[in-house]
Amino acid sequence: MKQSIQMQGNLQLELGHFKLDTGPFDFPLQGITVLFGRSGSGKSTLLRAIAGLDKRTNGALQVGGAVWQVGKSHVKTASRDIGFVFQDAALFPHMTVRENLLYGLKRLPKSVTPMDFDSLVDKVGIRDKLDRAVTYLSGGERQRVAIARALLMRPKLLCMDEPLSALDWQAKAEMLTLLENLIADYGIPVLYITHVPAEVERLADRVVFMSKGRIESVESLQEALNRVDSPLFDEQGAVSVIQAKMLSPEHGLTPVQLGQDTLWLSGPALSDKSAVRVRVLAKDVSLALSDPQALSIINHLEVTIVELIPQGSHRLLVRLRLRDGQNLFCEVTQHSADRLALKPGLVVFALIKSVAVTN
Amino acid sequence: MKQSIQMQGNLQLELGHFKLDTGPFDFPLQGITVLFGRSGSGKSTLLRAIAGLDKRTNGALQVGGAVWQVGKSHVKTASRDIGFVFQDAALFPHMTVRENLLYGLKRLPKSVTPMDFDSLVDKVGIRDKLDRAVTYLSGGERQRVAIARALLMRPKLLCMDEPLSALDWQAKAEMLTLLENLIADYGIPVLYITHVPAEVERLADRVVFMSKGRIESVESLQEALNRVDSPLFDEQGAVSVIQAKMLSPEHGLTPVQLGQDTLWLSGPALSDKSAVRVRVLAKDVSLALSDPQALSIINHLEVTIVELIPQGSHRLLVRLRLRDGQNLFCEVTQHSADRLALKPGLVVFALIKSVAVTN
Amino acid sequence: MLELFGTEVNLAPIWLTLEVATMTTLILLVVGTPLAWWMAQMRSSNKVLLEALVALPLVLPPTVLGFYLLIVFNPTGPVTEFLRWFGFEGQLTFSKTGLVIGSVFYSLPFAVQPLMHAFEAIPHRLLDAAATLRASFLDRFRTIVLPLSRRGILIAATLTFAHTVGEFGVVLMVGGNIPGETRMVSIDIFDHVESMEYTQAHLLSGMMLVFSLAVLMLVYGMNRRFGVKVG
Amino acid sequence: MLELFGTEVNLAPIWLTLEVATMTTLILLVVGTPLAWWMAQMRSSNKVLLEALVALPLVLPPTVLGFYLLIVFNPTGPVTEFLRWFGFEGQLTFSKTGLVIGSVFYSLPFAVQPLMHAFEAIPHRLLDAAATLRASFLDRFRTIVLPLSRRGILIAATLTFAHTVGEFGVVLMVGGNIPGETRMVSIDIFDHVESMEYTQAHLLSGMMLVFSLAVLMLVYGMNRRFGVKVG
Amino acid sequence: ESATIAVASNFTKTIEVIGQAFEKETGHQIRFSFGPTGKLYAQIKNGAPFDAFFGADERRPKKTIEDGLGVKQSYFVYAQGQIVLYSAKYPVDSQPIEVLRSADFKHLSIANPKTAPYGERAVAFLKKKGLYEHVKSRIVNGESIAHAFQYVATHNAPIGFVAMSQVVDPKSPVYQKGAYWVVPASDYAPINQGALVLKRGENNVAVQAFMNFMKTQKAITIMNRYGYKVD
Ligand SMILES: Nc1ncnc2c1ncn2[C@@H]1O[C@H](COP(=O)(O)OP(=O)(O)OP(=O)(O)O)[C@@H](O)[C@H]1O
Ligand SMILES: Nc1ncnc2c1ncn2[C@@H]1O[C@H](COP(=O)(O)OP(=O)(O)OP(=O)(O)O)[C@@H](O)[C@H]1O
Ligand SMILES: [Mg+2]
Ligand SMILES: [Mg+2]
Repeated sequence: MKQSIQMQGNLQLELGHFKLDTGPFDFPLQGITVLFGRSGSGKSTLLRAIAGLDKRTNGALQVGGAVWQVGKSHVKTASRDIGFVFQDAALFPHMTVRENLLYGLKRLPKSVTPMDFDSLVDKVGIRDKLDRAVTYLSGGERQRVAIARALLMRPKLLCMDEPLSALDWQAKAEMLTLLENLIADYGIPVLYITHVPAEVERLADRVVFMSKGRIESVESLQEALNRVDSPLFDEQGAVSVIQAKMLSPEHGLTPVQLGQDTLWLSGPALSDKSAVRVRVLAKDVSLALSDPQALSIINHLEVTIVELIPQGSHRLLVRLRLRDGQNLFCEVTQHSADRLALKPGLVVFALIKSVAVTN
Repeated sequence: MKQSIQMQGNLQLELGHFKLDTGPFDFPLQGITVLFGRSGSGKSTLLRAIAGLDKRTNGALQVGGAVWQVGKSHVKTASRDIGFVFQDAALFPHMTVRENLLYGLKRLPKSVTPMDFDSLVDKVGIRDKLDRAVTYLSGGERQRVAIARALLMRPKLLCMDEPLSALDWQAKAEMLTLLENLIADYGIPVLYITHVPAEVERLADRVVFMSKGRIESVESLQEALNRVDSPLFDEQGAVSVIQAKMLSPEHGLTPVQLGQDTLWLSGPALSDKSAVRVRVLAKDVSLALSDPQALSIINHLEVTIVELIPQGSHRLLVRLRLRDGQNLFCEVTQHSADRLALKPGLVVFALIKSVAVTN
Repeated sequence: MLELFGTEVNLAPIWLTLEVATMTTLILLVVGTPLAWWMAQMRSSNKVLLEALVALPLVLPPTVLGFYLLIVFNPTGPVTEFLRWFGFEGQLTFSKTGLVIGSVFYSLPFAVQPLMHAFEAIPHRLLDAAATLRASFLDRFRTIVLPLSRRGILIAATLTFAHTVGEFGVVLMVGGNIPGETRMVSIDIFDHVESMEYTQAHLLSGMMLVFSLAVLMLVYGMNRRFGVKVG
Repeated sequence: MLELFGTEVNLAPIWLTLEVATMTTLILLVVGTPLAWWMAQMRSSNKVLLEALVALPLVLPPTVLGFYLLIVFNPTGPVTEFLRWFGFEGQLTFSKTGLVIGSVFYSLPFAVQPLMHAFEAIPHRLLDAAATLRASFLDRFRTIVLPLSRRGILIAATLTFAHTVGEFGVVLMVGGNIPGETRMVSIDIFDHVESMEYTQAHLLSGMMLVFSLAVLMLVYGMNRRFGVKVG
Repeated sequence: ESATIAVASNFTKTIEVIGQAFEKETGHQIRFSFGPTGKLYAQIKNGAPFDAFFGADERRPKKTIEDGLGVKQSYFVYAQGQIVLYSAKYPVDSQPIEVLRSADFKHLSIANPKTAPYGERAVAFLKKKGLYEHVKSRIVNGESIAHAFQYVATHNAPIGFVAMSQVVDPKSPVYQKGAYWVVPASDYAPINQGALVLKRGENNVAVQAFMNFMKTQKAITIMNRYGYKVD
């Protein structure tokens, strides 16, 4: 990974009735920073302001020590050394895939070494489409081209505005894996807009929460998920993301290590990294007072109950502490909690059916 | 519910390189019939042909005894007595919401009694938007207007082409509930296109599977879901949909009755019907050899193993029979199956965390 | 007659010009609309031929076009004979009718081009939606196509109107410059220039310019204010 | 000279016409493009004024417009004086330069209107994307805007070309009808009609029509074939 | 009674004055339609509603007799045009031939010799004096004598052959400005302007009265005042 760079500033931009006014911000750009917020909260507007795509922007912006904006004066987009992937790919319709890819490369100053064209094209999986007209590409293919086009320039910062939202679930799953691998391989910091919590949990190192044109807070993913009222929780309810170390597969399962415990993940490991991120839905976790036998559930983890949080309509969110200290949420009904007499401090077993690795 | 009407015919339509050729079909239109198939399989083309929106259509079509198409000659769309809801709502941009709603009503022959404007507007929840320009409506609001506009005409058949696909998950969830209630209230048969399995499982009475311009088969939802290779299963894996009878709530949970067994559903019952449809993911079901105690999982159902179906990467799909004869899938790892010595005929306990009602 | 800056200005040609321009505009909107719709729907290569044919009146010098119209509309010619069959009694040339017919031919491309583009831009889904709401073809055309083509219709109307006001060659040839009947402003200005009455010529030109600028701004302004975005 | 159907046809005016029309078209594309782009980006009410001003040349009869150009371009007038400052030595009237300048004025709206509409239709995202790929403004304009505006540019070019070919009043007025220098086909046809040489007039008109039809069809055909859908 | 009379453009001013006198004296109503002679001829041939025809030469009025459209015995020469050499810059009144031979003018304006008799006679004069080859390359052709005059009046051509009527009219922009030289009648064939009654006006008393009025001393005085000779 490259040395982390800092993004700091305070941007204003008025668009008709909408007013972006971030307030001062200052956060590192290492890894993936997700901009998260409801529709209309100003995510796209902020990202465009950061990229210098809106001339009406006002305020201050500094990235990695370079000044991009002071008041009304600003560095041109073309000189900011950023890549940008738009929601709808924004491929040039009058060019082939190859011409789209080479568009930026031809304009790169001599001093910058571009990415290796062939290896990137292979990684992104568009070699056989190079001489096609872009009009006939599928949504997923279009995004691959857009991502490759941006990455080829070896930008200092990659901005992505909902790059996956137009794709169906199969294409989305493929693209997420591709994105992760690319970002890990090339170590380019990313500013990523999404309003899909699953994407945040899978990709984010850091979340910038936006609301009504303001930056509400910048939190690490862990901080963001430890809040029981996290904006990241959707109709699936609370989620825990657990950091673990990958071990070698056994019985067709992939064990990962959490301190002295082992968690068994189903399916092959998609990533070859040793540090992985496991996403567990609170409603997929059950509790047992003693370690039950003759059960198809593989994962029985010894945990301590930290607190019981009423959730309305007779449901409780139970915050558990794993033996290595990490946080795990479990959702139970009030009825079960009463029946099992759950209370803080009690040591119980968390039952998790084998789960899929997320990162 | 109204008397069921039959849709029968055999339609052809050539569009550039694509050729729709359904083959003969004949199925009842009662309830909701979903057209399901991969992108490009011709769902929209078929629905447009049924609605008479493409003049190049050829073949035969009869609906409820009325002939709509014979060879090249056809009844005009305006006289087919259908409603149509498009993916993007297709509201008239130069009219207010009210004008959009009244557009069809004004053209209704005297012999047809329209739906009651006020009560429909209230049900759909757009009363306070009536005099707005449609340009500023959100996606969900647009679809509400489109649905109301179609329903007001009291059509004999309602066609919907991916009416929810442009919405985010909150809007989608609201709209599904609304749709269900409307369809139940008014008893209008619906032809519904989607490629989201969850929508099919929740709404469909019947599924028309399409592939490469052909109708592959027409199956009831149960038939479609009993196939282990059902095209309806997505990245979440196999799904069971169980018919049950709703009982009165207790402990904040909603019990439903399956023969002699009771299944506890979390959350309040959204629908006031007594016959409900419960959707259970195979991966949410665990097995125990004996009825385990001191466990937060509430539902322990006695089931018989019918068959074990290998799924690749060391996973098994277990087909279980509930005591009332209904089908339930459970996904376990090969490792667990070996450990518990699962085999057909064995009576075991299916553990299901309390689940949400689907219909 | 109007006295302006001490010069007498005959207003009759102005009224005639406005009348002819208005009639031409109306006729071209009525005739051009179905033609443009038909062309907008066409996919075959005939469309290319038709597009070229419509643009053709531009290529001939107006006087020459007028000359040919004169020959075709000759009172003993086949076209007039044909119309007599239907009870037509007058003469096509040297009358207001002639002026209007000539201008209609000459301004055809200015009406059809913008209309066609406007029609091509209308999302077909909206027409489908209207059909499912029991609207017949003409009904859809009136309630969906026309309101959504407003910008194109306005452009067609202004270009046609302006072009007819400034038209000279065709109307001079087909109309015959008969005072009170076919003498339009453009010819009047020309006559003033010819007979060295420059003051009158300047005055008339100035009036036409100011008036036209006002009309055009009004139309473009309305267009912008009430413009409907179709997306 | 060409002998056709036993009649002698002088080809010089045809070549001159094609030359002037080509130059006018090129100049209008060059001048009209930035103007149209600027107007397409405008949001203020000035846009309305500008749109109306651009349409104004249509309103004056070409001969009258020509008359005013005569006054403005006269060799002792301010425009010529101004140009002399920059080393211009000739005379604007009675020269090809004058013909071209006159035609440029007269055909301005036909070039600017379609260009403006084409520019307005270009998705801004594509320009943003190009900017993030380090393309400067002119670079983006050349590599994105122009190729995607092909249809509009073609329409602008054909309308301008056709209009200049058929132009009569302005070139007659400003050009001086000097054989081999400023006698264009339109004037030539007119002269034939005036002196009752109808055969030559028909022949020339026919040639212009056929030739123009061919050119227009070629252009519209290409446009259709290579048309790029932007969505 | 009333009548419509087609009149060659160059005679516009004169005949309007005569017409006013005529109407006052007889109570008949006359409407004049002005245009280039060739165009008027084409219109008459194609059914224009003209009762009489006043041409700028003899050729085309006589042609209407050949075509069976004119009344042969009504034909007469109503006036003779006179050519003058005019210049605002050169002393043409004192040394016309020297100026033509040696002055450094860039353009010499004449009416188009092909369509306008004034131009034809001017060329004939130049040929007779052996000057034609010398000035040929500097000639600019006005489409009509009025047009040729506009070139000199706007200073685009510093010298030109124009009609006497254009310099002696007190309302002329060059009245008592510059210098002119009346080309001696002996140096060119007379510019006979012919008029006749058309078949259509054969029984129109107003036409008869007007034709007679044209031959009265009153009319002749007016014509003389505007620079026309009447034998
Ligand atoms: N060019 C513009 N002119 C006027 N208002 C604008 C413009 N662009 C955006 N807005 C408004 O600014 C607000 C913020 O828009 P923005 O696109 O930044 O939101 P977002 O957070 O990206 O939303 P989404 O998740 O829907 O993409 C919205 O209310 C939008 O209507
Ligand atoms: N007007 C048309 N001309 C040519 N081809 C067309 C036309 N409309 C659709 N097609 C083609 O017909 C095929 C079927 O399209 P259709 O829209 O019916 O598929 P679908 O099943 O509705 O797909 P999706 O789920 O993506 O909406 C596609 O390959 C499409 O490209
Ligand atoms: Mg956005
Ligand atoms: Mg579809």
